[in-house]
Amino acid sequence: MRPTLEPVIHLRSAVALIGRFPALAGVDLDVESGEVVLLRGPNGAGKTTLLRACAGLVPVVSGVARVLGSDLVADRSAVRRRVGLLGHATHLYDDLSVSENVDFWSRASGATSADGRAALDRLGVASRLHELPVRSLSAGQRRRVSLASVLARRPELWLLDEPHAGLDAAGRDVVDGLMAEAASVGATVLFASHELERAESVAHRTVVVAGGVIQVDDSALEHGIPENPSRSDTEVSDED
Amino acid sequence: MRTEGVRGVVADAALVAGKDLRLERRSKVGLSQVLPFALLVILLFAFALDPDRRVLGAATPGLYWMVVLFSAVLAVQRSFGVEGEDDVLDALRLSGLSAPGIFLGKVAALMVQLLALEFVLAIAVAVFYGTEISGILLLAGVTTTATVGIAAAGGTYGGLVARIRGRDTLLPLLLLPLLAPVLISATRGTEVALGRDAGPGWPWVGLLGIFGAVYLTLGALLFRPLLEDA
Amino acid sequence: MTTTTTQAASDRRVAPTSTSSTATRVLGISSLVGLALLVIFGVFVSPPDAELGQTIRILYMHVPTVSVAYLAFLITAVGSAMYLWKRTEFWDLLAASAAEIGVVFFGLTILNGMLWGKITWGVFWRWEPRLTTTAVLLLTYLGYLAVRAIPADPRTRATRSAAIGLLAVVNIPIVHKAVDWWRGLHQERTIFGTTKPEIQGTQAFAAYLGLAVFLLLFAWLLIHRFRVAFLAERAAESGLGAAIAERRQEASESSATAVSHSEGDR
Amino acid sequence: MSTTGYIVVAWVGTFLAVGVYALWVLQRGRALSKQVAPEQRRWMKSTDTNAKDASQ
Repeated sequence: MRPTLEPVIHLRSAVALIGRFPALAGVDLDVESGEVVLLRGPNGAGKTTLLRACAGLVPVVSGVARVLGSDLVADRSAVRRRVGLLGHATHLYDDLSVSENVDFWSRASGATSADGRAALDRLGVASRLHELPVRSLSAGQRRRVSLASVLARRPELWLLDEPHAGLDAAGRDVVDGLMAEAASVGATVLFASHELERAESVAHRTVVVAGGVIQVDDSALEHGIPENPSRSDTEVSDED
Repeated sequence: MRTEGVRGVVADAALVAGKDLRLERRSKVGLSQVLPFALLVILLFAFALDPDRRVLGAATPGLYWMVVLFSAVLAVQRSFGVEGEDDVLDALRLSGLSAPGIFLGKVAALMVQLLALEFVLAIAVAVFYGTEISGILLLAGVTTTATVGIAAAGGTYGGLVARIRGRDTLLPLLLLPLLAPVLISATRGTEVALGRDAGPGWPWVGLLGIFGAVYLTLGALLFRPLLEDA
Repeated sequence: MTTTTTQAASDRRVAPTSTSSTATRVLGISSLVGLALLVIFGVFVSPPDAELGQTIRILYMHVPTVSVAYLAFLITAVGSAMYLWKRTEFWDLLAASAAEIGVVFFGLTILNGMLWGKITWGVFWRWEPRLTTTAVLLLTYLGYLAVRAIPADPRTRATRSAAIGLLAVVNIPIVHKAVDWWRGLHQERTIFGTTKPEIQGTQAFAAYLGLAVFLLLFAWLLIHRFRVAFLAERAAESGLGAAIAERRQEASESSATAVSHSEGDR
Repeated sequence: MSTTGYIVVAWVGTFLAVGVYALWVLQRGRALSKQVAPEQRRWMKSTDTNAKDASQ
């Protein structure tokens, strides 16, 4: 069913520096294909850096770091096309219109303008907004447009940094739906969030990050989240 | 899914150039800020140098190209300032666009804007400084090759300083000394074209061409590490 | 000056407390001896030149400084290219060390050129090809040092510097050609034009001695400057181990808050 | 200022500048040596550190 049994994300004592500060101070993490994993932890714990490192944007200076089968320490740009990152910033050109932005980012990643348009509709961005310059949009709308650009590239690995932030209730439902849908088609989701009750309902597994290391990985211990049919909550089982 | 190799780079460049030019059409920074700035400096030179006597006329080619260089610095700052905001640089690194493609796209967009500015400026200089334009072919040769060099060197340094906080003041310090030979060659070439200097004009175009070719190639090669780590 | 014990270089040597070593001491002493010889020959022993008169003595300063500067920038270019290829710290530090020394010697080249100009033309500055070229190139490399001074992590700073190192060196022949055509057409006595091949005897000795001594001096400076750059990296980096430990410590402190599911960690 | 005057300025200026620069380099070296752990002070001994940097 899945080509390789190798986990989508495989980190062993990974260290990543922001300038000279060890934002990641030895991270051990495995994420299987099709999993939706929640990253929890205080501000400055290293969640954002962990997501950016998995996207190959931050060099991992020591330890093992393999994402989607390619070694990040050796060449961290190979993985980028197969990854979708939503950061705090929305990566949009203020003076261009919504459709022009999504169209540019879709075609830049090899998708078509139609994919972009479909992604915008999926994110519930009203078509009357499509021709407005992005700078006239509200923060929530901007995040939806940014998410649409990520959706349009159909990434194999979704890396979302607080996807719910700034969205209204409807928007958050759309995001939850997106994550579940991505997992169902075999993509993998790693997202950081502080909306705990909502996030834990979607996530198959929760990982607590603190001080640049993984402090609690509940796949290793019992956790009260509802039994997820496709995934047993025992030790990190290697049979699937 | 994505075309690789040279066709991929050209396709990427076209996409990026299209985006940049659409950005310019939308924001009109070039039209509403850079061009008026250029015309303003042309006037200031006239105030500084007494317009009646020969001095202004003799210095026209040099003044013209000085204004082009300053305007180019503003155009490069605008072109890469746009990429610096909202972490767009990260999205560029994550996109499938090849670094040389992005570079050549930025340079192409810069060239289009610079050529337009140079054309309007030439008319302004003809009107304000009363210079009669002659040697059109040589003039076109000088202007085109000079613009290639300015845009290529500008694009390279634009990418280099994109993430640096003090980039607006750093860019002129890095770019203008590098463009010294362009200023010399373009000015001398223009003087020959306007019939003010008997010497040969085309060797200057040759030197400008070499400068342009060197910095287009070097910029394309350097843009990947610059986008990655600069 | 240094407390390094000078017995055979066994590995139990006391850790050096400065950037000097036996090698640099040999180089340093021979440079000093050479410089002394240069003063004797260049200023006193060698006769004034038939055509240039006394100004040939400035030439003994000008030629070595400009040669060292260009050699330094060549090393910077090679270091930059190698860094972009190999991505190892060695090449980056070598390029940066050579660039700083190059700028110092370029400055001296301009000083000597201006003094020579004052004697020959009566003015400190003339748009003479060599002087003009040197000034333009000096500005380009000041840009290199300016970017190098911007605080950034080593990899970013090295990549930016490497790019400028290459962009600047490629410009050297172009600037030379442009300035030559621009100012070199009407033949005026340029400082380079005066290195007449037929100087011989003590003059030739002084000229070549000057070059050799300055190259020795350059090697000595480069080794020391490289070690300074290397030490600076180690000093900045020495905190990494401690920083990681401290970072992990931060984790255990906050473990209490994580387990208690406190909502207040926004 | 006579010709010899300028020549003296050239020589003294060049030697002085190189001397001051050399002393500045040595001084920086001595100051930095104090901040770095003894075993890390020399390039030869720490070739492994630059192997670590050999990543892409």
